[in-house]
Amino acid sequence: MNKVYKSANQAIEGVKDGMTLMVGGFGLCGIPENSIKALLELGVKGLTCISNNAGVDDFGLGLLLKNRQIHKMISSYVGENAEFERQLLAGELEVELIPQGTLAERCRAGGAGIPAFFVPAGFGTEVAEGKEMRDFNGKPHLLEYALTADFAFVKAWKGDTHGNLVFKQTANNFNQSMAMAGKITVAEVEELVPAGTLDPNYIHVPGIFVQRIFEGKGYEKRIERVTTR
Amino acid sequence: MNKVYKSANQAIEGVKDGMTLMVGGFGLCGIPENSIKALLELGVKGLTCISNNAGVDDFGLGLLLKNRQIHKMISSYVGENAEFERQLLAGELEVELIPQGTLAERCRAGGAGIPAFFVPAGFGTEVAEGKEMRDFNGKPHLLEYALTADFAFVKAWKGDTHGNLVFKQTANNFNQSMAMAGKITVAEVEELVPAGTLDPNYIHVPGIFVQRIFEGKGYEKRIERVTTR
Amino acid sequence: MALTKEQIAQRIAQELQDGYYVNLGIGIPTLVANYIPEGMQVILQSENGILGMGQFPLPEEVDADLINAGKQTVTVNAGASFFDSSLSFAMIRGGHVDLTVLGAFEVTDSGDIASWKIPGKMVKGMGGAMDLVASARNIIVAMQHCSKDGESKLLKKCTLPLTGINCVKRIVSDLAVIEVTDRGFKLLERAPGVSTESIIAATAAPLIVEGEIPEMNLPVW
Amino acid sequence: MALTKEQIAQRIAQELQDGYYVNLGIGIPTLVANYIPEGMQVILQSENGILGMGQFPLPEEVDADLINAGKQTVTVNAGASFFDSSLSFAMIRGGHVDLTVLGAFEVTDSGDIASWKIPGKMVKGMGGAMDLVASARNIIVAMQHCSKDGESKLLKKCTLPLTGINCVKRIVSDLAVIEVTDRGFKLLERAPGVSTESIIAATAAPLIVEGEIPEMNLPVW
Repeated sequence: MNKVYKSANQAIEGVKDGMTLMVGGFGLCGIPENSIKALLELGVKGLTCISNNAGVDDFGLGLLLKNRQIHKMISSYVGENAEFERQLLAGELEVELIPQGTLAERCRAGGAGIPAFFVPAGFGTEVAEGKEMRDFNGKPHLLEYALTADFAFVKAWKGDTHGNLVFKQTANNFNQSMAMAGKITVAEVEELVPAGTLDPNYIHVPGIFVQRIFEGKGYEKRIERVTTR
Repeated sequence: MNKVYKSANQAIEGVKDGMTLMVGGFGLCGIPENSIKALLELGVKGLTCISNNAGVDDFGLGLLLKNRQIHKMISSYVGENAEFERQLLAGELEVELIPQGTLAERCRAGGAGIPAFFVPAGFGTEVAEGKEMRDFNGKPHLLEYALTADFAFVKAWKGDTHGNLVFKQTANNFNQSMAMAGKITVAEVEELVPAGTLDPNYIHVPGIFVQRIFEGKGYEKRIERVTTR
Repeated sequence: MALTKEQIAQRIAQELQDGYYVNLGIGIPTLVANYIPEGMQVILQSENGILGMGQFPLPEEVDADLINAGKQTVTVNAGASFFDSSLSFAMIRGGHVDLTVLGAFEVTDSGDIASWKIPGKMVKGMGGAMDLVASARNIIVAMQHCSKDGESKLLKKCTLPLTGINCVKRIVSDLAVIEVTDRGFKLLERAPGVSTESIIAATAAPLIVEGEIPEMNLPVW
Repeated sequence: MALTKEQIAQRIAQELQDGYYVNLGIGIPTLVANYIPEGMQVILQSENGILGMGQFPLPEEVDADLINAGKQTVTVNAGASFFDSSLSFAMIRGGHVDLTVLGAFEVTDSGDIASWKIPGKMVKGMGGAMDLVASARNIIVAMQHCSKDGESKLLKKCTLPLTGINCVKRIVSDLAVIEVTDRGFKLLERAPGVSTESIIAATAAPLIVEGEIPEMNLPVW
């Protein structure tokens, strides 16, 4: 068993035009910086990206947007990225906006073999259009379907050679549920350690969900809104 | 805010005849020993207990079964408890048997505000009787409903005064998903520590799900099948 | 006089209770954290994965891996926990959060809210707002009563795409505290010095006014 | 000669591949862990919440908080992880487990399996078996070909309550290795010294026999 890859370029091997990718992170926090840059270099086009946001104009998924590699975004939030909003309003980019919790749960469901489930979010709004509705306990709910991806790109703080992942603080966000939902899940980590180093009681993503892992380099970890007291 | 109770007897206050209780644990591993004993002393009857197993004849939930406090069990596995099997076969106890993964997910769903979801487990078996069926990706699935409880009794290794819980090894099992699903969740812990002691990155059950917590006493931690090499 | 943003936040803080788990949206709602009454323990949830969010960091404490749902750097208090997005929204959807405070473009007298999109002009996305409004046990909207052009934002029917329906329980604006009842908007309190008549005039939907309407009780500052 | 339980486990171990995640049921399947080929890394999942299950503990290592799905005390290997039941079955239901090995009372030539209940006599409960058989990518049943009374357990139709349908891919019994094909049972291998005729006789459902059937290749021991 060898899940360890030497570089992002090797780890993303197999990504092709038109594929569906999940990309972890919330804003610029916990995004797979190395994998995104490798995708930029690879130049694959026509991608459908499932990611809560699309980075900012010049960082994160914003780089792929700018380079017109993305055909469709499935996200919950556009704000903070002027290019994203511009492409959306100009109709140059297909965008499916999904409530944030529904998005996270649809990813988890994709990994957990649950093809569909009911949630209340979005009832009565345009999100409900065309969706099956049903009342539970007198409250209307929408049927939402699982999401999966050809590749899921996630970023963790530490990972081991078995693919076990540990996140730091709020850098987990969507990485955990997306790691579960990739047909091939590629994890990049700040520190790659030998199996047996991480405490088995505190693994956020067990290795069974991770097919490839590599130690990333040169993390910028940009902050969108430095706020101090 | 005070979630800390001094004893099991105080922490179970409000449990009444005919209520539905969730009880964590797998076999005798990770069961809320103190709460079960307090329920035995309280003598409440006609309970519906949602628990993967029912302990053994003379320990765990088996104590409440023997004392005829349980009207109905919702479980996945009866084995290892002769009294459970006897009451079931004699028709003295109402029993709903549910696939283990469906049981865990129904508890999580109860806590997560997901009223129903589709799973493949049980299709074509007596578990499917009377259930709604639907094909996804050419495969038949059953619609399963969320479970909640008036009280959920769980047991953790460590807990803090905010109700944050940490489990040890396989003593987690059903405790995590059941903690999410109780209207009132009572957690007993081997060690109760001040808020701020546990690492916030490695909390298994965030305190928002726990209404009452106490430090248990005299844990027996019986082992059903001591097996050595 | 119309309230400042800080005063709106201050008034909303009066709705807090000890032991509450609270989710504060971006903008005015975030300011509510500054006015939690002394000695009261309120635990803030941030939907990107924090329970027990604290104040903003000192410059030397800033950490890229520790941000709130508004993408601002934050800190956490003792007893905090971090978790992934699916568990975060399990808390929200499961009704474990006691109070949600969020902003809005428009609110109706049946509790509908619009807050995420202005067709053709601006799309922010709903983020977690649709999940929050669909499931929160108690929802307070913090908003300006009228737009910059003087148009009322408290309507009979939203003109903008909805975030949720029949969900808003209470509105704290710069002019008033208004409850959303089965019969529509009901005026509870006036901003100090603001007349009932001017609130009625600034509210496009009918406003139930019963008896003498007290002024908000805001500490002098 | 019919295989011993250990030999059945040994034969099943030949189906393992490097890097496989495997769930082993109670009974004979548990024994498969003893025959993982040297140098091959196979990671065992136990549905009560372990990935990377190791061997049974030394007497001084026994820990009540560390058991397997059969409630036996166990240990874990380097790289293991512990998790709750909902995540454990997310792995199983989501098809992340490469191979599931379990026991059965009865199996049919369309891949149905009965394993959890004998009406009026015995109810063990399905535990995780229904979840496993409904979702596993590859399912091997380890069983005795016939009951103690000599009745075949490989049937056209189960007489006992089902655990799942159309799911079993392969059977390794004390007499034979049989594949469940679209056309029914197909004999792949014979236990050493057991004739094709006696296997046909011990199989209540039709058995496809094509060409010469080789004996299982079991190491002498």
